[in-house]
Amino acid sequence: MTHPDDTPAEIVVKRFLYVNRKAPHGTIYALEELEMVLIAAMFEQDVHLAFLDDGVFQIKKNQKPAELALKDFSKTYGALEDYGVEKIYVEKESIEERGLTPDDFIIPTTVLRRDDMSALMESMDVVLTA
Amino acid sequence: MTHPDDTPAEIVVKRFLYVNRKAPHGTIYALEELEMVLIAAMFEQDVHLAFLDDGVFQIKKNQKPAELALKDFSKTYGALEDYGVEKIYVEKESIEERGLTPDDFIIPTTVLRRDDMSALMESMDVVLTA
Amino acid sequence: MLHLVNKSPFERTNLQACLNRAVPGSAILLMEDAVYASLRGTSQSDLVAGAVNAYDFFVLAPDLAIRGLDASQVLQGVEPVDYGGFVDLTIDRQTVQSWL
Amino acid sequence: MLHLVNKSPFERTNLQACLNRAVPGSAILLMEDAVYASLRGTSQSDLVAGAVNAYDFFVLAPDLAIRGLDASQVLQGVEPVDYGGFVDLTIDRQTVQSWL
Amino acid sequence: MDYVIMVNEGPYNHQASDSAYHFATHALDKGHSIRRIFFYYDGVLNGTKFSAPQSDDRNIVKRWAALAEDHPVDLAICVAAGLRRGITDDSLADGFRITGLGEFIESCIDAERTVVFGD
Amino acid sequence: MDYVIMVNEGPYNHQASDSAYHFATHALDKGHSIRRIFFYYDGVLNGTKFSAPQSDDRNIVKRWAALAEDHPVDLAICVAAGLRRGITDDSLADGFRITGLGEFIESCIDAERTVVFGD
Repeated sequence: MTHPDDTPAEIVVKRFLYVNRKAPHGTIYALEELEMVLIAAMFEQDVHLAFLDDGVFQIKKNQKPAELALKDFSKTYGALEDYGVEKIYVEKESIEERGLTPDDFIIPTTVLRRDDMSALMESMDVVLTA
Repeated sequence: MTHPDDTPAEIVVKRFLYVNRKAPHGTIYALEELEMVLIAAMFEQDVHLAFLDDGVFQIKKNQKPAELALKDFSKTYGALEDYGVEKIYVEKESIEERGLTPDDFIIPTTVLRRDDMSALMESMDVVLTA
Repeated sequence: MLHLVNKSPFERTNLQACLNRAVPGSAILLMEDAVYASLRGTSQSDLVAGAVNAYDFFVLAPDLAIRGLDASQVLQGVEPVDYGGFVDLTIDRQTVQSWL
Repeated sequence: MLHLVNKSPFERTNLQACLNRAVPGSAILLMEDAVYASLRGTSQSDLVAGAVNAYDFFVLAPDLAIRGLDASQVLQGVEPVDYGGFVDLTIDRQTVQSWL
Repeated sequence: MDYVIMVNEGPYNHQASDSAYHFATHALDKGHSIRRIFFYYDGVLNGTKFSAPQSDDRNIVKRWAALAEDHPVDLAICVAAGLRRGITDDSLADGFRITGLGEFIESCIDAERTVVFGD
Repeated sequence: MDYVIMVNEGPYNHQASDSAYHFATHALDKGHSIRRIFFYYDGVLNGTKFSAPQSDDRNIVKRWAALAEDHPVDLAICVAAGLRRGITDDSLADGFRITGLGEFIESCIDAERTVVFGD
């Protein structure tokens, strides 16, 4: 007979990638994907966030959603670090195409060239997109 | 005092354009726009239908939506004539870009060059799009 | 005619579809995610920049603000309007066509 | 990796977004409105035709059929599969990424 | 000026319903009238009485109802689109009314301007 | 093989929910298991009990429920996304269950494959 304290269940740690490709506010996907990531952070998993294509607009500074009575969730990205989500990547080509630089973002990010973004995606166990 | 029979209420006849730009089946817009046009046909109005961009796929022959248990509405386009809707236009450039010809369509249509489609749109009183 | 365009030019072809058909002199209002098409210095700026002489371009200012953008970043020839200006455009230009 | 693409290449940039990142050798399944990208003789045919050597392309045959299309119209190098084949691809290729 | 407004998308999921609301309030503020706001396609979901958004968010359903209380605006949900999506008398929020597409076409004939908000 | 399936769009409006259904039935026919189908974003609308499509159309809500009756598949609706859109215990169709995102993440950890259907 096994002793539960001595033989803890094996913890599966998977590499999760949350892909953000859509602009905020025009649709709800950015907001609800962020809500999903905050929950996901509570599990002992290897969480990665990628912002590419129009998704890079999600973390643009100075968003003022209150001007149209919209929910202000852009500040919540700043809480990701407190939740232990620190692997946050933006794609260099996506931000350049949109005239942005990393200084435009409300959170610190790791800038990846497109090839490295490809490699990151390829290394994942679970990829969730909205 | 006026006699109703002698002075019928002035009937307003507006030029309505129903614009179909979306492919069928992937989303419901084509189906529900068609349902709207069938109702609109019952009013004494000047009804026009335009198929452009991916909307030209709506009237492609040989659709078999039953293969995925989807509602088969492509036959309903054939009923438009019975409802008195005869001003049906497709854009030449849109069908050429998609490798189609008027023979691919389940209903007779008037093929307009892009410039003429522009002029048609510009001449409308009400434009409804889905 | 007032044309309404509400999709990002990076993601969808709606703005190009509108430009392909809008008669010169028409008004085009960029709103919702289409405000990104009004920005200077992007890979899609030429879409609007190449058409400002043919059309009267407007951008919905509150839709810029909620996205962290402002009028100073907008291409020359694109006029920011608020919702009151949007309403006025529907009156001046008579028919409204939405490029959904 | 199995990449799922479900948007028309005439309307949205999803397929290009996928091609920009998919590692050579990946499988790409064209489904729903993305089956239009598998057709020969359209203005968007080059997207897939130019990539058939780098990727294993598949198209969901029932999604062709409901749209009035069939395998004879599909570009060389694109393999039609049914839903059973789709399921098998998710097993063979391990991780699935949807380009929504 | 007398308007009819068409809303083609559900609340929250797309900005279309917000844009239509802000357009409507500004038109009314300028002294214009809106004879009808017609909800079609997923737009019918604007009329569900069960929506309960988070406390720091706008309540889109109640906001429409309040607009129709303050102004003579008819909030009309398409019956056919609503049946598909579960918007029926059993789920309809106060302030909304279920009706047919014919009433929408009528209002396009009668109104001076038709404006469509969608995806 | 053991799957979790995510459905991000409402029924009828997008094909996503149909595609997910056909994928699920074919996976089950091949002897695979599906531990959970999680409905998020507008996907929660797949679980409304008030949907009443036309008689010549498929009934997407009932079709999901029948699938879960014939197989051990958990039809899970996200509580937060549901509240926004009016999918609550008062509108929930038989066969569905309301739960949190945590259970979805758990099933992604436990299942061998995760497949997302959306717009």
